[in-house]
Amino acid sequence: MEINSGDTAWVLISAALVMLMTPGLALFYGGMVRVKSVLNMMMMCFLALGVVSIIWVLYGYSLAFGPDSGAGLIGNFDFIGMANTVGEVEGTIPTLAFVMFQMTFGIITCALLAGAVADRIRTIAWIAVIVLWTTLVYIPLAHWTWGGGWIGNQLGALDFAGGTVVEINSGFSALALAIVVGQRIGFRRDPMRPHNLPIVLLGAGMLWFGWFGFNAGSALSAGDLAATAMINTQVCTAAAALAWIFVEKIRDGKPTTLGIASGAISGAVAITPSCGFVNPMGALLIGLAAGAICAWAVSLKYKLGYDDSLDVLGVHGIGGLVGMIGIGLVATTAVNDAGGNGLFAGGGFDLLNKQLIASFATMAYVFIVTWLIAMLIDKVIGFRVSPEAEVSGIDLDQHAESGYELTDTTSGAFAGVGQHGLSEYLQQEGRDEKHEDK
Amino acid sequence: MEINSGDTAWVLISAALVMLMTPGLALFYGGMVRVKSVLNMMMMCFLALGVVSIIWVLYGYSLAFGPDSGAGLIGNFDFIGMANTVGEVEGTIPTLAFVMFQMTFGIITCALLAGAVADRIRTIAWIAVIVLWTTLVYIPLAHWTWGGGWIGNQLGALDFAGGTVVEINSGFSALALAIVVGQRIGFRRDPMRPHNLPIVLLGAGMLWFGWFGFNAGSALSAGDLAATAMINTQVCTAAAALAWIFVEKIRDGKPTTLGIASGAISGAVAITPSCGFVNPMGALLIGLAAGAICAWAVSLKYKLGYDDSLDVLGVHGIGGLVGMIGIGLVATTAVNDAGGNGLFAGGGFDLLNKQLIASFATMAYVFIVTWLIAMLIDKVIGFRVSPEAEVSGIDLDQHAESGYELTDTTSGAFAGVGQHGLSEYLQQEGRDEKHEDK
Amino acid sequence: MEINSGDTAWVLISAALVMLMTPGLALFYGGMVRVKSVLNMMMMCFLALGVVSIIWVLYGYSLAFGPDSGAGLIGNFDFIGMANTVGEVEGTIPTLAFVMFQMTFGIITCALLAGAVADRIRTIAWIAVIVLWTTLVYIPLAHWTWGGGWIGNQLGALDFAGGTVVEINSGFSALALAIVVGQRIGFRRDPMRPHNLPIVLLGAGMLWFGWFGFNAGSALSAGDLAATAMINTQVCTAAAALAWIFVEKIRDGKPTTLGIASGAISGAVAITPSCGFVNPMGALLIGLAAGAICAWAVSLKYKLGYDDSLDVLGVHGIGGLVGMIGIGLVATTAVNDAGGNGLFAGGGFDLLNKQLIASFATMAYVFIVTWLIAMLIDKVIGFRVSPEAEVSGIDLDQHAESGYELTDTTSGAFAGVGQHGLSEYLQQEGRDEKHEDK
Amino acid sequence: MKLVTAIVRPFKMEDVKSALEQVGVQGLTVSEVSGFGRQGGHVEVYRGAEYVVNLVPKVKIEILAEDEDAARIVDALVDSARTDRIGDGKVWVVPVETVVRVRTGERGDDAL
Amino acid sequence: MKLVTAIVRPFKMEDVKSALEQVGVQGLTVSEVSGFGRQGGHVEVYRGAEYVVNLVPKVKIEILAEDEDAARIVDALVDSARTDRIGDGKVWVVPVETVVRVRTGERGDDAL
Amino acid sequence: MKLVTAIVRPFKMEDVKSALEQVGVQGLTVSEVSGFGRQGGHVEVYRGAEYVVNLVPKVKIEILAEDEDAARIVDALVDSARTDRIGDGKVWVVPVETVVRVRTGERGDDAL
Ligand SMILES: Nc1ncnc2c1ncn2[C@@H]1O[C@H](COP(=O)(O)OP(=O)(O)O)[C@@H](O)[C@H]1O
Ligand SMILES: Nc1ncnc2c1ncn2[C@@H]1O[C@H](COP(=O)(O)OP(=O)(O)O)[C@@H](O)[C@H]1O
Ligand SMILES: Nc1ncnc2c1ncn2[C@@H]1O[C@H](COP(=O)(O)OP(=O)(O)O)[C@@H](O)[C@H]1O
Repeated sequence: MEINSGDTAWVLISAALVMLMTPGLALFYGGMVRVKSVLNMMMMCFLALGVVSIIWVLYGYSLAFGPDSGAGLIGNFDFIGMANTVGEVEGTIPTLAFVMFQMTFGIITCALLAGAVADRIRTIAWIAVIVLWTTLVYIPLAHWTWGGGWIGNQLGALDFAGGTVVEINSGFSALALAIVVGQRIGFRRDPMRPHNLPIVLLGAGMLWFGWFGFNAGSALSAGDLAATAMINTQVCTAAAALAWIFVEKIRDGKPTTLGIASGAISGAVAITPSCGFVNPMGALLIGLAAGAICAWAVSLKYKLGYDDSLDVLGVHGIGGLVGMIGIGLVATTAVNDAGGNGLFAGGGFDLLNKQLIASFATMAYVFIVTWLIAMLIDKVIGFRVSPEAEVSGIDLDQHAESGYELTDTTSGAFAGVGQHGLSEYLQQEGRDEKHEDK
Repeated sequence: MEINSGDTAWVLISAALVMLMTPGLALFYGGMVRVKSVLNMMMMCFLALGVVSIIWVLYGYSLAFGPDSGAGLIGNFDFIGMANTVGEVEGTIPTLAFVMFQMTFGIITCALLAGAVADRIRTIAWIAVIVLWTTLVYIPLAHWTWGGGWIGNQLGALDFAGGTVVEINSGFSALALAIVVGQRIGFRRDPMRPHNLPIVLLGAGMLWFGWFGFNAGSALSAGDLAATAMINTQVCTAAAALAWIFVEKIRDGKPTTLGIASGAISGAVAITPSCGFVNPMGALLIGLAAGAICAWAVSLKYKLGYDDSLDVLGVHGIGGLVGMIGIGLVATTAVNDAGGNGLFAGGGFDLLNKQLIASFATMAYVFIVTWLIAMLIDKVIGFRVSPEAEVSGIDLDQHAESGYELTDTTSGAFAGVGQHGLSEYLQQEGRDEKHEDK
Repeated sequence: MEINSGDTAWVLISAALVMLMTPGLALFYGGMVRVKSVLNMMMMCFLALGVVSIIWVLYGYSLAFGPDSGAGLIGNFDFIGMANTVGEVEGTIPTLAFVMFQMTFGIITCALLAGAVADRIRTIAWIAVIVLWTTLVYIPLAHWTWGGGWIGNQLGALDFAGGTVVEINSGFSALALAIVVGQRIGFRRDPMRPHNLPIVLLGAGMLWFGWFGFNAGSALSAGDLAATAMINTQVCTAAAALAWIFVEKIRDGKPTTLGIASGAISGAVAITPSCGFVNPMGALLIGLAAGAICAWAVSLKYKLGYDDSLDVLGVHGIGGLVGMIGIGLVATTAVNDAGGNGLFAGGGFDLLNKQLIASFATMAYVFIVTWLIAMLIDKVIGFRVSPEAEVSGIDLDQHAESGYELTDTTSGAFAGVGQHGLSEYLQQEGRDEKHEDK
Repeated sequence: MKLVTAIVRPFKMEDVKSALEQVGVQGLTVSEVSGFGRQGGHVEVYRGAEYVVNLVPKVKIEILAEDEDAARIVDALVDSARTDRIGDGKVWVVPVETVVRVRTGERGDDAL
Repeated sequence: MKLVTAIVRPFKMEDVKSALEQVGVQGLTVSEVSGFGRQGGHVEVYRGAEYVVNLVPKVKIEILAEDEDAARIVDALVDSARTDRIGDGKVWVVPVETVVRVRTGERGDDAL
Repeated sequence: MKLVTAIVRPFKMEDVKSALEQVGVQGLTVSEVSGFGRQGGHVEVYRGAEYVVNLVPKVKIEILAEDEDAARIVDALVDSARTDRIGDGKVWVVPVETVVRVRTGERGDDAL
């Protein structure tokens, strides 16, 4: 087929939007942790942005979207190092646009995991998580659902933009990770309140914005399907935001800003698999369900004792499930011929069954493999920073930085350039100049 | 007509840009209020994002853009619950893309009102404002100007992207709201300085960015008209930003960052109705006028005693008027056949008159109806939080949250998990663990 | 040619993305300075946004992209005040879309210079820099490379999106400016730590996002070339981010968040000229080189004693050189017929020579002319604020504002409305009301 | 010489300041502190978990005063800061041996 | 009456608070301070330049106490704040002449 | 034992610190405070409304010292913090009854 400039423009800008979700997530998560670990959280997100990009062009795209190497489990090496992609066309867009778009999905999915291990893991261990988990968990799953693998091709379950690959995956991988890494010091004792809620809300806004690229971009063309996916995304996100704070109002007495932001994300999560298969009223229902259920799910960790610090399971895992099951209930071919009819649209239990199989297969696979990866990393590298470092702040320990320096009064007098490398020289210079100044 | 993929891509991304304006506004406004009410301000914006989205798909679009139900005042119920929209085409784009694009206008316009009632109103009352005002003020107005109603069709006044529907509307509605709600405690006595100007500037940047979607997206196609609207937006915004700080330099001695941000917004406001009807030199003139006039208008509230806290009237109401009148002066059909010639382009007073009629009709309608709505809400629900809550901070009172927790030193020792619901259980657990820790 | 709606949509949204880079830069730079000068830094960026926009439509576009007025050095006045541009077509897009897109390049390039003179220069002097430098440095350079001037047309050096015009230009102009302006008080003695690293990272994320418009938008069409430019941008940025923190880990012992952000920018800089001429593996190599080299280059200023405060030379000047030279090494016509083959692609030294000539010509021209402009401004207007103002904070001195007011406890009691203009009246009012309140 | 220190509610500062000016206080030093006492803290909620924050924001005022003025200053502070609700704060007085004004080197009462 | 002041490590506050409650302290005032002393600061790195920050975050606790309680409070503070590593902080006691509870105007021991 | 307290201009800290080191001070505690006094505040402008902020940022330094060192420390503070312009601040000395070093439990002069 020929390249269509409108479709290409849409996929390119969508890829840019999805890329922006990772800095958005860095703020959303970064604002939620305590002030002493904001930078580490943002660093984890930016590391995903860096490392996954490289993996993707080297071998990730090839294994995920290369021709199936047999059993519907993994692609082959045809596109290794971006071989055979330059100048090629995929549908109505350049292949490299598709590669780029899909890359950004791998990045954000990996970055989501950081929420489960806030405040406490060594950077080197996190890099190991990125590499191993992307290779052994994300890439196979992308192949299964979208790359010609068994979920998409044999089973025929529906997942428009990543209910399995992105949401259930990140949620249940996060659970495995949180279990292996263990609780933060002070979990269930200290408040650990978000240190900067305005940037949490900003991050939520950026994620909401980027999600239009994520969902509507997944149409891979700028037409009716993209428009449907987009309005569904808006409606479901809005409905879930309201449902979450409604639960809060009833349960806790007050609607919170963290709640409306969390609810919005839970709705965007739930509409991710379903946005191309339901109509706006279906999206509304899915949103109400997602917001209410996830608002309840995030308190499970306190009862069960795993410290999924920023609720990746509660929001993405559970929200993803709601969306996958929602397809089985409210999907309708009136919206998309390539979709199906859910239970309420007269399609019976057939589609619902497929959705459940895809969901459970994903849950099982990602939980087990991530748990194995995490155990391995813990043995070989070791996850946790020292207790002192964790208490006094991982930012200083891992990055020799602190997030804010909002008072400028005494920094000059009680600080000096250090002893290390270049600095030795500077100190010398600095001293001289200091005397000149007087 | 057939769907054009380039036009669709442009309208979809424009809708995303306009959606982003509301989180942008949350920062712009949130940074301007005092630290104790930043979250409430952001909450008001996010509530608009949530509630208006739902209203729009349920009945808002239908009443605004459904076939006129008679007198040019309101649409009908043809599109209720998004009936008859899925798979349809509007011009060269999918109908749902148009619905989505228009939805984002309703959201941001409503969110703008929050600026008039900063720091002091109950969340439940704000939700009532959103529902009633959107239904009784925004939707009719959208119908009048763009939906086949009397301003657009009978009168023939020009309003490209919302000088009446969005700007004059929000400004004069805000005035009515501010009058009914009353002054903040300490108005004209306490400084009430912006608590976080960097996020005000960030918000302004996001608004500027989103405004390209707002204005150039209103062309509903990706061609010459969109390009013209976009460069006009840029020029007018830039000119107004400079004009505002020029006034400040002369009057107050210093140009301020709040001033350059406010000026930019006033320029974007003024070019909103006019961007598709003037050339870049016309936009430059409108911008200079808007920046200078709005810089002066924002001090009116101190003289007249209404507490339009963040100057919705001064910036949007007055800026919108400048833009509407500007069309009557500098519009030229050289730019857009569908437009007209203003006074300076040899068109005489005809166009100017129409612009004035449309503006005054809007001012009168929205002020009166909003005033009635506000009185009703004040009687039935009550607007104000208690004076203690207002003084010690609405964030804690309405949302049980505080914006920032930038020192981590003592939060553990002097805080504990609470008594409520789940928390009872946690406390139990927490205590045990605490003792283990030692 | 006819307008193509897909290409137009892509260029319009790209222009919006590039515009957003300047607010992004305001955060990136604003977070890096001390708390007492954050607003001044953001103001400098917003002033560039305002003033350059006006210059561009008045005469900038005409001189840069108007028909060459003879020697390949400058355009003519054909498009003065946007004459002969409305309704015209350039390639497959409206001329005004092209004007708008190019305008945003001029803005951000000028804003970059602010990084060299952080914390210490008078606003009026900065405005003089914007006007003179844009006119005498940026505009000619844009003409040389893209507007039909000698670098693009005679020499035939390759520069896809601004390695010379934007990056080398800003870097070496910044050096000249830093030298003339002189060091900040306390340079090499006080730490001058970034006051808000989360907004630095947010700014970096916004720049990364905007850079897709910058680079892939420079294809001026939504097709294969844009897709290639985009994925190259992503890969190079990611690689440089990782290379920079790898250097840090080796040299300083810890990877920092400022490092990963800086590295990302250095990679985006290096791929700017090369993104349309290399394949993703070439981009990877350029990124690794850029990150490592720039990580080293930023410490030069301490050795050599010029206070390029936020490392415009080290990141943009050097990064731009890496990219220009990188073209001479790894460019391949397999990606772009209009490009060339670099040394490693079997093209010999020919292309490399051209790249070096273009780079050195740019370095020499911009350094000398900027130095002359700066000397002139320093003589006539004077750059520096008073030492007291610099020590106690330029925000208060130049803008009568302070960035943050995060504690609300005593502001009411110890502050009052002032003596100036309107305020006199307010104070009167305020006092009365104050007594009523009691 | 005495050092009078007061811990008061932030929102009473306006009144306290006026009262102090009326008894002739011309200088003072203010700092932000957190108080723990009989007054309960407030409750915050995050994702369904409820926390009690027991520290209450207070303002600390320090005033150097001549011996004979101290009592009057204490009275002014107590009167103006009072709201009659738990958490109004404390005022205390400590003897001071030397006071110097940095600018002039003046000592004792002249230093105020 | 005495004013007991302590400079302690922030992360020991949990223990200090418990210890104080056990010796009957019912109110106190906390502020954030920075300490300079034998304890070294930490190192931060920015774009390859390394800085030593010599100020260490500390918490200052002020407790008004009856004369006879002061010694016990000091002991409780010292015991609970100790980690045996450099930088544990100081505790000191200053005599106080008057204490008033703002809410009631009560003076002396009743004011606590 | 004495407690020497100084309120000084933030930007003089560099000089004050050097001066204190020269008279043998090895530890001190710093906090951020706001001062109100003869020195005028600064003016801020927001959307055309002008505000006078009468609180000036100051730094408070607290130094525990042996009786015989106190005078020298006061002199060092006054000399080094002086700029001869209004707002240079105050230095005062309060008697201290007990000082304990938390780490060791040492008391009195040994605790410094
Ligand atoms: N023993 C104490 N020592 C120092 N400060 C105290 C003491 N008791 C109370 N405070 C301070 O006084 C404030 C008010 O005390 P609180 O017991 O809440 O109310 P009240 O003084 O009205 O009885 C506290 O927040 C705290 O800052
Ligand atoms: N002479 C002093 N006056 C006031 N505060 C002091 C003094 N010496 C130390 N401090 C405070 O005590 C803290 C701990 O002192 P330091 O010398 O680091 O350790 P240690 O007390 O264990 O010997 C310092 O950070 C500072 O806040
Ligand atoms: N009576 C006082 N009690 C406590 N602090 C004071 C007093 N007077 C002044 N100060 C502090 O000293 C600072 C300088 O005082 P000011 O009157 O402005 O100048 P100067 O001391 O040079 O006459 C003030 O900002 C305040 O912090």
